[in-house]
Amino acid sequence: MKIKLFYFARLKETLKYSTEDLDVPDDVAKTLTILKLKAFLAKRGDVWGQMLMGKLKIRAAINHALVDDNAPITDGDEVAFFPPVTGG
Amino acid sequence: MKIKLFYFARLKETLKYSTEDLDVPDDVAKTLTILKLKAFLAKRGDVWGQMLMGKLKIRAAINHALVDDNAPITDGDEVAFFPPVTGG
Amino acid sequence: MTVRVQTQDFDVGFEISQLRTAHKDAGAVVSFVGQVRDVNEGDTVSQLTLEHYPGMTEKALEAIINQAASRWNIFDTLIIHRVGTLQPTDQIVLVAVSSAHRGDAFKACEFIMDYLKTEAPFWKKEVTPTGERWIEAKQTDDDARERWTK
Amino acid sequence: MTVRVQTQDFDVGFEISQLRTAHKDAGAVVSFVGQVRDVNEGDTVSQLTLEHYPGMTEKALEAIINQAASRWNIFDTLIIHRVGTLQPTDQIVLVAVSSAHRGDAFKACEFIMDYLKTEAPFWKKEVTPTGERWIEAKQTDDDARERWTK
Repeated sequence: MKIKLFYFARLKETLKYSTEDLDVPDDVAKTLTILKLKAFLAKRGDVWGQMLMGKLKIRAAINHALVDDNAPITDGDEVAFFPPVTGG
Repeated sequence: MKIKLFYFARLKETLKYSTEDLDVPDDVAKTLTILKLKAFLAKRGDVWGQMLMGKLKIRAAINHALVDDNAPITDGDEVAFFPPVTGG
Repeated sequence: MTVRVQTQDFDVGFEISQLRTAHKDAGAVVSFVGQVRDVNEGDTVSQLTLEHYPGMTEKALEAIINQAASRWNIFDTLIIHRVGTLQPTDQIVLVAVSSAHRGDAFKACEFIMDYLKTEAPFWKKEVTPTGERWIEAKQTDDDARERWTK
Repeated sequence: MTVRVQTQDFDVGFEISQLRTAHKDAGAVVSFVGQVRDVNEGDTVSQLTLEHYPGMTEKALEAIINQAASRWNIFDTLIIHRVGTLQPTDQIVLVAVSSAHRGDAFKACEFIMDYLKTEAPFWKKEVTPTGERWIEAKQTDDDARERWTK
Protein backbone atom coordinates (compact mmCIF):
# COMPACT_ATOMS: atom_id res chain seq x y z
CA MET A 1 0.00 0.00 0.00
CA LYS A 2 1.32 3.39 -1.02
CA ILE A 3 0.14 6.61 0.61
CA LYS A 4 1.27 10.23 0.51
CA LEU A 5 1.94 11.99 3.80
CA PHE A 6 1.97 15.69 4.67
CA TYR A 7 3.03 17.39 7.90
CA PHE A 8 2.29 20.99 8.82
CA ALA A 9 3.26 23.72 11.25
CA ARG A 10 4.96 22.53 14.44
CA LEU A 11 4.97 18.93 13.20
CA LYS A 12 6.71 19.82 9.97
CA GLU A 13 9.32 21.87 11.85
CA THR A 14 10.05 19.22 14.45
CA LEU A 15 9.92 16.14 12.23
CA LYS A 16 11.79 18.00 9.49
CA TYR A 17 9.46 16.52 6.92
CA SER A 18 6.84 18.39 4.95
CA THR A 19 5.83 15.45 2.76
CA GLU A 20 6.82 11.88 2.02
CA ASP A 21 5.66 8.93 -0.06
CA LEU A 22 5.22 5.95 2.22
CA ASP A 23 5.17 2.30 1.26
CA VAL A 24 3.19 0.74 4.08
CA PRO A 25 4.26 -2.84 5.00
CA ASP A 26 1.52 -5.39 4.39
CA ASP A 27 1.04 -6.28 8.08
CA VAL A 28 0.46 -2.59 8.91
CA ALA A 29 -1.60 -1.84 5.80
CA LYS A 30 -4.28 -4.34 6.81
CA THR A 31 -7.23 -2.36 8.32
CA LEU A 32 -5.02 0.71 8.51
CA THR A 33 -6.46 3.62 10.46
CA ILE A 34 -5.13 7.03 11.43
CA LEU A 35 -4.31 5.77 14.92
CA LYS A 36 -2.50 2.70 13.55
CA LEU A 37 -0.51 4.87 11.14
CA LYS A 38 0.49 7.24 13.94
CA ALA A 39 1.68 4.31 16.06
CA PHE A 40 3.63 2.96 13.09
CA LEU A 41 5.34 6.30 12.42
CA ALA A 42 6.01 6.82 16.14
CA LYS A 43 8.37 3.83 16.04
CA ARG A 44 10.80 5.88 13.93
CA GLY A 45 12.22 7.37 17.11
CA ASP A 46 11.92 9.87 19.92
CA VAL A 47 10.73 12.98 18.14
CA TRP A 48 8.22 10.98 16.09
CA GLY A 49 6.76 9.37 19.15
CA GLN A 50 6.63 12.67 21.00
CA MET A 51 4.90 14.45 18.14
CA LEU A 52 2.44 11.77 17.03
CA MET A 53 1.71 9.75 20.17
CA GLY A 54 2.66 12.23 22.89
CA LYS A 55 0.81 14.95 24.76
CA LEU A 56 0.43 17.17 21.69
CA LYS A 57 -3.06 17.28 20.24
CA ILE A 58 -2.81 16.15 16.62
CA ARG A 59 -5.46 16.41 13.96
CA ALA A 60 -5.52 14.39 10.76
CA ALA A 61 -7.01 14.67 7.30
CA ILE A 62 -7.53 12.03 4.62
CA ASN A 63 -7.84 13.33 1.08
CA HIS A 64 -8.39 16.88 2.38
CA ALA A 65 -11.17 16.01 4.83
CA LEU A 66 -10.75 16.20 8.62
CA VAL A 67 -11.06 12.74 10.17
CA ASP A 68 -10.74 11.14 13.59
CA ASP A 69 -8.37 8.43 14.82
CA ASN A 70 -10.58 5.57 13.66
CA ALA A 71 -10.83 6.70 10.04
CA PRO A 72 -9.70 3.94 7.60
CA ILE A 73 -6.83 4.62 5.20
CA THR A 74 -6.80 3.00 1.77
CA ASP A 75 -4.24 2.69 -1.01
CA GLY A 76 -3.38 5.97 -2.72
CA ASP A 77 -4.77 8.17 0.06
CA GLU A 78 -3.27 11.53 0.91
CA VAL A 79 -2.92 11.69 4.69
CA ALA A 80 -1.95 14.83 6.62
CA PHE A 81 -1.02 15.38 10.27
CA PHE A 82 -1.07 18.80 11.90
CA PRO A 83 -1.76 20.63 15.17
CA PRO A 84 -5.22 22.12 15.83
CA VAL A 85 -5.75 24.94 13.35
CA THR A 86 -5.30 28.61 14.28
CA GLY A 87 -6.33 30.66 11.24
CA GLY A 88 -8.76 33.56 10.94
CA MET B 1 -47.51 76.03 29.86
CA LYS B 2 -45.68 76.27 26.57
CA ILE B 3 -44.36 73.24 24.71
CA LYS B 4 -42.92 72.65 21.24
CA LEU B 5 -44.44 69.91 19.11
CA PHE B 6 -42.99 67.93 16.22
CA TYR B 7 -44.70 65.48 13.87
CA PHE B 8 -42.93 63.08 11.53
CA ALA B 9 -43.53 60.81 8.55
CA ARG B 10 -47.17 59.76 7.99
CA LEU B 11 -48.34 62.00 10.85
CA LYS B 12 -46.69 65.08 9.42
CA GLU B 13 -48.15 64.37 5.99
CA THR B 14 -51.67 63.75 7.22
CA LEU B 15 -51.86 66.47 9.87
CA LYS B 16 -50.06 68.89 7.57
CA TYR B 17 -47.96 70.07 10.49
CA SER B 18 -44.27 69.43 11.00
CA THR B 19 -43.91 71.58 14.11
CA GLU B 20 -45.93 73.97 16.25
CA ASP B 21 -45.58 75.97 19.46
CA LEU B 22 -48.44 75.06 21.74
CA ASP B 23 -49.79 77.06 24.64
CA VAL B 24 -51.42 74.38 26.78
CA PRO B 25 -54.54 75.57 28.71
CA ASP B 26 -54.10 75.44 32.49
CA ASP B 27 -56.70 72.70 33.05
CA VAL B 28 -54.93 70.44 30.53
CA ALA B 29 -51.41 71.40 31.65
CA LYS B 30 -51.99 70.05 35.14
CA THR B 31 -50.37 66.59 35.36
CA LEU B 32 -49.97 66.55 31.60
CA THR B 33 -48.86 63.24 30.11
CA ILE B 34 -48.33 62.02 26.55
CA LEU B 35 -51.73 60.31 26.60
CA LYS B 36 -53.47 63.42 27.89
CA LEU B 37 -51.79 65.56 25.25
CA LYS B 38 -52.83 63.15 22.50
CA ALA B 39 -56.43 63.27 23.71
CA PHE B 40 -56.29 67.07 23.81
CA LEU B 41 -54.91 67.32 20.27
CA ALA B 42 -57.39 64.71 19.02
CA LYS B 43 -60.22 67.15 19.77
CA ARG B 44 -59.03 69.34 16.90
CA GLY B 45 -61.02 67.18 14.50
CA ASP B 46 -61.31 64.01 12.50
CA VAL B 47 -57.82 63.58 11.11
CA TRP B 48 -56.24 64.46 14.46
CA GLY B 49 -58.35 61.93 16.27
CA GLN B 50 -57.68 59.27 13.67
CA MET B 51 -53.96 59.84 13.75
CA LEU B 52 -53.39 60.26 17.48
CA MET B 53 -56.13 58.21 19.14
CA GLY B 54 -57.05 55.81 16.35
CA LYS B 55 -55.79 52.42 15.27
CA LEU B 56 -52.41 53.73 14.18
CA LYS B 57 -49.55 52.85 16.51
CA ILE B 58 -47.97 56.13 17.60
CA ARG B 59 -44.69 56.58 19.42
CA ALA B 60 -43.68 59.68 21.34
CA ALA B 61 -40.50 61.38 22.46
CA ILE B 62 -39.95 64.05 25.10
CA ASN B 63 -36.78 66.09 24.71
CA HIS B 64 -35.39 63.52 22.22
CA ALA B 65 -35.97 60.46 24.42
CA LEU B 66 -38.55 57.78 23.59
CA VAL B 67 -41.29 57.68 26.22
CA ASP B 68 -44.54 55.84 26.84
CA ASP B 69 -48.08 57.19 27.23
CA ASN B 70 -47.69 57.87 30.94
CA ALA B 71 -44.62 60.07 30.67
CA PRO B 72 -45.14 63.51 32.27
CA ILE B 73 -44.72 66.66 30.17
CA THR B 74 -43.41 69.83 31.76
CA ASP B 75 -43.13 73.46 30.68
CA GLY B 76 -40.69 74.05 27.83
CA ASP B 77 -40.55 70.41 26.75
CA GLU B 78 -40.06 69.39 23.15
CA VAL B 79 -42.60 66.67 22.37
CA ALA B 80 -42.66 64.61 19.17
CA PHE B 81 -45.20 62.18 17.74
CA PHE B 82 -44.37 59.69 15.01
CA PRO B 83 -45.12 56.18 13.70
CA PRO B 84 -42.91 53.24 14.74
CA VAL B 85 -39.49 53.82 13.24
CA THR B 86 -38.30 52.07 10.07
CA GLY B 87 -34.66 53.03 9.54
CA GLY B 88 -31.59 50.90 8.99
CA MET C 1 -17.61 56.54 19.00
CA THR C 2 -18.67 58.24 15.79
CA VAL C 3 -22.23 58.89 14.61
CA ARG C 4 -22.96 60.58 11.31
CA VAL C 5 -26.35 61.29 9.74
CA GLN C 6 -25.87 62.59 6.23
CA THR C 7 -27.32 62.76 2.73
CA GLN C 8 -24.06 61.89 0.96
CA ASP C 9 -22.73 58.40 0.32
CA PHE C 10 -19.84 56.90 2.29
CA ASP C 11 -16.75 54.78 1.59
CA VAL C 12 -17.10 51.49 3.45
CA GLY C 13 -13.48 50.45 2.80
CA PHE C 14 -12.07 53.70 4.14
CA GLU C 15 -14.29 53.70 7.23
CA ILE C 16 -13.54 50.08 8.17
CA SER C 17 -9.83 50.64 7.63
CA GLN C 18 -9.83 53.71 9.90
CA LEU C 19 -11.65 51.84 12.64
CA ARG C 20 -9.40 48.81 12.30
CA THR C 21 -6.01 50.51 12.39
CA ALA C 22 -6.99 52.93 15.19
CA HIS C 23 -6.50 50.03 17.62
CA LYS C 24 -3.45 47.92 16.87
CA ASP C 25 -4.63 45.42 19.48
CA ALA C 26 -8.01 45.00 17.75
CA GLY C 27 -8.27 41.60 16.10
CA ALA C 28 -11.75 42.02 14.68
CA VAL C 29 -13.96 44.50 12.87
CA VAL C 30 -17.53 43.38 12.25
CA SER C 31 -19.65 45.56 10.01
CA PHE C 32 -23.14 45.79 8.61
CA VAL C 33 -23.95 47.55 5.35
CA GLY C 34 -27.59 48.09 4.45
CA GLN C 35 -28.62 48.86 0.91
CA VAL C 36 -31.86 49.95 -0.78
CA ARG C 37 -33.53 46.78 -2.10
CA ASP C 38 -35.19 46.93 -5.51
CA VAL C 39 -38.15 44.96 -4.16
CA ASN C 40 -40.26 45.06 -0.99
CA GLU C 41 -43.24 42.92 -0.12
CA GLY C 42 -43.41 41.70 -3.69
CA ASP C 43 -43.42 45.13 -5.32
CA THR C 44 -40.70 46.74 -7.38
CA VAL C 45 -39.13 49.68 -5.59
CA SER C 46 -37.78 52.51 -7.71
CA GLN C 47 -36.93 55.02 -4.98
CA LEU C 48 -36.64 55.31 -1.22
CA THR C 49 -36.82 58.47 0.88
CA LEU C 50 -35.53 58.55 4.42
CA GLU C 51 -36.84 61.11 6.89
CA HIS C 52 -35.42 61.56 10.38
CA TYR C 53 -35.75 63.65 13.53
CA PRO C 54 -32.72 65.96 13.58
CA GLY C 55 -31.36 66.34 17.09
CA MET C 56 -32.94 63.17 18.41
CA THR C 57 -31.39 60.82 15.85
CA GLU C 58 -27.80 61.36 16.92
CA LYS C 59 -28.71 61.09 20.60
CA ALA C 60 -30.63 57.87 20.03
CA LEU C 61 -27.74 56.30 18.11
CA GLU C 62 -25.20 57.35 20.74
CA ALA C 63 -27.39 55.88 23.48
CA ILE C 64 -27.56 52.58 21.57
CA ILE C 65 -23.76 52.50 21.18
CA ASN C 66 -23.34 53.23 24.90
CA GLN C 67 -25.61 50.32 25.76
CA ALA C 68 -23.59 48.01 23.49
CA ALA C 69 -20.30 49.24 25.00
CA SER C 70 -21.57 48.49 28.50
CA ARG C 71 -22.50 44.91 27.54
CA TRP C 72 -19.49 43.86 25.43
CA ASN C 73 -15.79 44.43 25.38
CA ILE C 74 -15.47 46.63 22.30
CA PHE C 75 -12.92 49.24 21.25
CA ASP C 76 -14.80 51.57 18.96
CA THR C 77 -18.03 51.92 17.01
CA LEU C 78 -19.05 53.85 13.92
CA ILE C 79 -22.56 54.46 12.64
CA ILE C 80 -23.24 56.28 9.38
CA HIS C 81 -26.89 56.58 8.34
CA ARG C 82 -28.06 58.35 5.22
CA VAL C 83 -31.21 60.43 4.87
CA GLY C 84 -32.92 61.93 1.82
CA THR C 85 -33.81 60.26 -1.46
CA LEU C 86 -32.01 57.09 -2.52
CA GLN C 87 -32.17 54.58 -5.39
CA PRO C 88 -32.01 50.76 -5.37
CA THR C 89 -28.51 49.46 -4.48
CA ASP C 90 -27.62 52.78 -2.81
CA GLN C 91 -26.02 52.32 0.59
CA ILE C 92 -28.26 53.29 3.52
CA VAL C 93 -26.34 52.52 6.66
CA LEU C 94 -22.96 51.33 7.93
CA VAL C 95 -22.42 50.01 11.46
CA ALA C 96 -18.87 48.91 12.24
CA VAL C 97 -17.49 47.68 15.56
CA SER C 98 -13.90 46.87 16.50
CA SER C 99 -12.86 44.57 19.35
CA ALA C 100 -9.97 42.40 20.52
CA HIS C 101 -11.90 39.17 19.85
CA ARG C 102 -14.63 38.53 17.32
CA GLY C 103 -17.49 37.43 19.58
CA ASP C 104 -17.86 40.87 21.15
CA ALA C 105 -17.85 42.70 17.83
CA PHE C 106 -20.42 40.32 16.28
CA LYS C 107 -22.82 40.67 19.19
CA ALA C 108 -22.39 44.44 19.55
CA CYS C 109 -22.90 45.05 15.82
CA GLU C 110 -26.08 42.97 15.65
CA PHE C 111 -27.38 44.52 18.88
CA ILE C 112 -26.83 48.02 17.48
CA MET C 113 -28.67 47.15 14.26
CA ASP C 114 -31.59 45.60 16.14
CA TYR C 115 -31.96 48.70 18.34
CA LEU C 116 -31.34 51.12 15.47
CA LYS C 117 -34.22 49.46 13.59
CA THR C 118 -36.62 49.91 16.50
CA GLU C 119 -35.48 53.03 18.40
CA ALA C 120 -33.67 55.44 16.09
CA PRO C 121 -36.07 57.99 14.57
CA PHE C 122 -35.85 57.24 10.86
CA TRP C 123 -38.81 56.62 8.55
CA LYS C 124 -38.77 55.17 5.05
CA LYS C 125 -41.14 55.95 2.23
CA GLU C 126 -40.83 54.00 -0.99
CA VAL C 127 -42.01 54.48 -4.55
CA THR C 128 -43.58 51.44 -6.22
CA PRO C 129 -45.52 51.11 -9.52
CA THR C 130 -48.74 51.85 -7.59
CA GLY C 131 -47.38 55.01 -5.99
CA GLU C 132 -45.71 56.15 -2.78
CA ARG C 133 -46.12 54.35 0.52
CA TRP C 134 -44.66 54.55 4.01
CA ILE C 135 -42.88 51.38 5.02
CA GLU C 136 -44.57 49.72 7.99
CA ALA C 137 -42.56 48.71 11.04
CA LYS C 138 -42.12 44.93 11.23
CA GLN C 139 -42.94 42.69 14.18
CA THR C 140 -39.80 40.69 13.36
CA ASP C 141 -37.72 43.79 14.17
CA ASP C 142 -39.39 44.14 17.58
CA ASP C 143 -38.80 40.43 18.16
CA ALA C 144 -35.13 40.79 17.18
CA ARG C 145 -34.68 43.54 19.75
CA GLU C 146 -36.52 41.64 22.46
CA ARG C 147 -34.01 38.78 22.24
CA TRP C 148 -31.42 41.05 23.87
CA THR C 149 -33.54 41.69 26.95
CA LYS C 150 -33.68 38.01 27.92
CA MET D 1 -19.53 31.63 -3.49
CA THR D 2 -15.94 32.86 -3.72
CA VAL D 3 -12.96 31.55 -1.77
CA ARG D 4 -9.51 33.04 -2.20
CA VAL D 5 -6.31 32.09 -0.38
CA GLN D 6 -3.57 34.55 -1.27
CA THR D 7 -0.45 36.33 -0.08
CA GLN D 8 -1.49 39.76 -1.35
CA ASP D 9 -3.69 42.24 0.49
CA PHE D 10 -7.33 42.88 -0.46
CA ASP D 11 -9.64 45.87 -0.79
CA VAL D 12 -12.49 45.46 1.71
CA GLY D 13 -14.54 48.32 0.23
CA PHE D 14 -14.37 46.91 -3.29
CA GLU D 15 -15.20 43.36 -2.19
CA ILE D 16 -18.20 44.37 -0.05
CA SER D 17 -19.48 46.63 -2.81
CA GLN D 18 -19.28 43.81 -5.39
CA LEU D 19 -21.12 41.41 -3.11
CA ARG D 20 -23.76 44.01 -2.23
CA THR D 21 -24.66 45.19 -5.73
CA ALA D 22 -24.63 41.66 -7.23
CA HIS D 23 -28.05 41.15 -5.64
CA LYS D 24 -30.34 44.15 -5.93
CA ASP D 25 -32.78 42.46 -3.57
CA ALA D 26 -30.11 42.05 -0.88
CA GLY D 27 -30.77 44.37 2.04
CA ALA D 28 -27.78 43.38 4.13
CA VAL D 29 -24.08 42.63 3.89
CA VAL D 30 -22.40 41.53 7.11
CA SER D 31 -18.64 41.26 7.10
CA PHE D 32 -15.77 40.31 9.34
CA VAL D 33 -12.27 41.69 8.90
CA GLY D 34 -9.47 40.18 10.97
CA GLN D 35 -6.20 42.00 11.44
CA VAL D 36 -2.82 41.09 12.92
CA ARG D 37 -2.82 42.31 16.54
CA ASP D 38 0.34 43.93 17.89
CA VAL D 39 -0.07 42.00 21.13
CA ASN D 40 -0.93 38.41 22.07
CA GLU D 41 -1.10 36.87 25.53
CA GLY D 42 0.65 39.91 26.95
CA ASP D 43 3.59 39.91 24.55
CA THR D 44 4.38 42.37 21.81
CA VAL D 45 3.99 40.82 18.37
CA SER D 46 6.22 42.14 15.60
CA GLN D 47 5.37 39.64 12.86
CA LEU D 48 2.93 36.85 12.02
CA THR D 49 3.42 34.04 9.52
CA LEU D 50 0.49 32.03 8.22
CA GLU D 51 0.99 28.54 6.87
CA HIS D 52 -1.78 26.53 5.23
CA TYR D 53 -2.50 23.20 3.50
CA PRO D 54 -2.86 24.02 -0.20
CA GLY D 55 -5.65 21.99 -1.75
CA MET D 56 -7.42 21.25 1.51
CA THR D 57 -7.86 24.89 2.56
CA GLU D 58 -10.16 25.87 -0.29
CA LYS D 59 -12.22 22.69 0.09
CA ALA D 60 -12.59 23.22 3.83
CA LEU D 61 -13.73 26.83 3.35
CA GLU D 62 -16.20 25.86 0.62
CA ALA D 63 -17.62 23.11 2.84
CA ILE D 64 -18.12 25.66 5.65
CA ILE D 65 -19.91 28.06 3.29
CA ASN D 66 -22.14 25.23 2.05
CA GLN D 67 -23.09 24.39 5.62
CA ALA D 68 -23.95 28.05 6.30
CA ALA D 69 -25.98 28.28 3.09
CA SER D 70 -27.99 25.21 4.08
CA ARG D 71 -28.85 26.72 7.47
CA TRP D 72 -29.64 30.32 6.56
CA ASN D 73 -31.25 32.22 3.75
CA ILE D 74 -28.24 33.91 2.24
CA PHE D 75 -27.46 35.16 -1.27
CA ASP D 76 -23.70 35.01 -1.54
CA THR D 77 -20.55 34.59 0.49
CA LEU D 78 -16.95 35.66 0.04
CA ILE D 79 -13.93 34.45 2.00
CA ILE D 80 -10.46 35.88 1.42
CA HIS D 81 -7.70 34.56 3.67
CA ARG D 82 -4.09 35.64 3.45
CA VAL D 83 -1.05 33.41 3.97
CA GLY D 84 2.65 34.23 4.30
CA THR D 85 4.34 36.81 6.49
CA LEU D 86 2.32 39.74 7.84
CA GLN D 87 2.88 42.72 10.13
CA PRO D 88 0.69 44.18 12.91
CA THR D 89 -2.46 45.91 11.53
CA ASP D 90 -2.19 43.92 8.28
CA GLN D 91 -5.47 42.41 7.19
CA ILE D 92 -5.65 38.61 7.59
CA VAL D 93 -9.14 37.60 6.58
CA LEU D 94 -12.38 38.91 5.14
CA VAL D 95 -15.67 37.04 5.39
CA ALA D 96 -18.67 38.80 3.84
CA VAL D 97 -22.22 37.50 3.49
CA SER D 98 -25.18 39.07 1.68
CA SER D 99 -28.83 38.32 2.41
CA ALA D 100 -32.29 39.81 2.05
CA HIS D 101 -32.63 40.41 5.79
CA ARG D 102 -29.90 41.05 8.33
CA GLY D 103 -30.45 38.18 10.76
CA ASP D 104 -29.38 35.54 8.24
CA ALA D 105 -26.22 37.39 7.22
CA PHE D 106 -25.18 38.00 10.85
CA LYS D 107 -25.61 34.37 11.82
CA ALA D 108 -24.00 32.96 8.67
CA CYS D 109 -20.98 35.28 8.95
CA GLU D 110 -20.33 34.41 12.60
CA PHE D 111 -20.90 30.68 11.91
CA ILE D 112 -18.36 30.78 9.07
CA MET D 113 -15.78 32.52 11.27
CA ASP D 114 -16.30 30.05 14.13
CA TYR D 115 -15.83 27.09 11.78
CA LEU D 116 -12.97 28.70 9.89
CA LYS D 117 -11.15 29.14 13.21
CA THR D 118 -11.52 25.45 14.10
CA GLU D 119 -11.65 23.53 10.80
CA ALA D 120 -9.78 25.40 8.07
CA PRO D 121 -6.12 24.28 7.88
CA PHE D 122 -4.23 27.49 8.71
CA TRP D 123 -1.52 27.81 11.35
CA LYS D 124 -0.07 31.00 12.81
CA LYS D 125 3.42 31.56 14.06
CA GLU D 126 4.27 34.86 15.69
CA VAL D 127 7.46 36.71 16.50
CA THR D 128 7.71 38.21 19.99
CA PRO D 129 10.69 39.75 21.86
CA THR D 130 11.54 36.26 23.17
CA GLY D 131 11.52 34.65 19.73
CA GLU D 132 9.20 32.76 17.44
CA ARG D 133 6.29 30.67 18.70
CA TRP D 134 3.38 28.78 17.21
CA ILE D 135 0.03 30.15 18.33
CA GLU D 136 -1.91 27.58 20.35
CA ALA D 137 -5.51 26.76 19.47
CA LYS D 138 -7.93 28.20 22.01
CA GLN D 139 -10.63 26.35 23.91
CA THR D 140 -12.85 29.41 23.46
CA ASP D 141 -12.78 28.83 19.70
CA ASP D 142 -13.91 25.23 20.13
CA ASP D 143 -16.64 26.44 22.48
CA ALA D 144 -17.74 29.07 19.95
CA ARG D 145 -18.14 26.39 17.29
CA GLU D 146 -19.97 24.01 19.63
CA ARG D 147 -22.73 26.60 20.16
CA TRP D 148 -23.89 25.98 16.59
CA THR D 149 -24.42 22.26 17.15
CA LYS D 150 -27.00 22.80 19.90
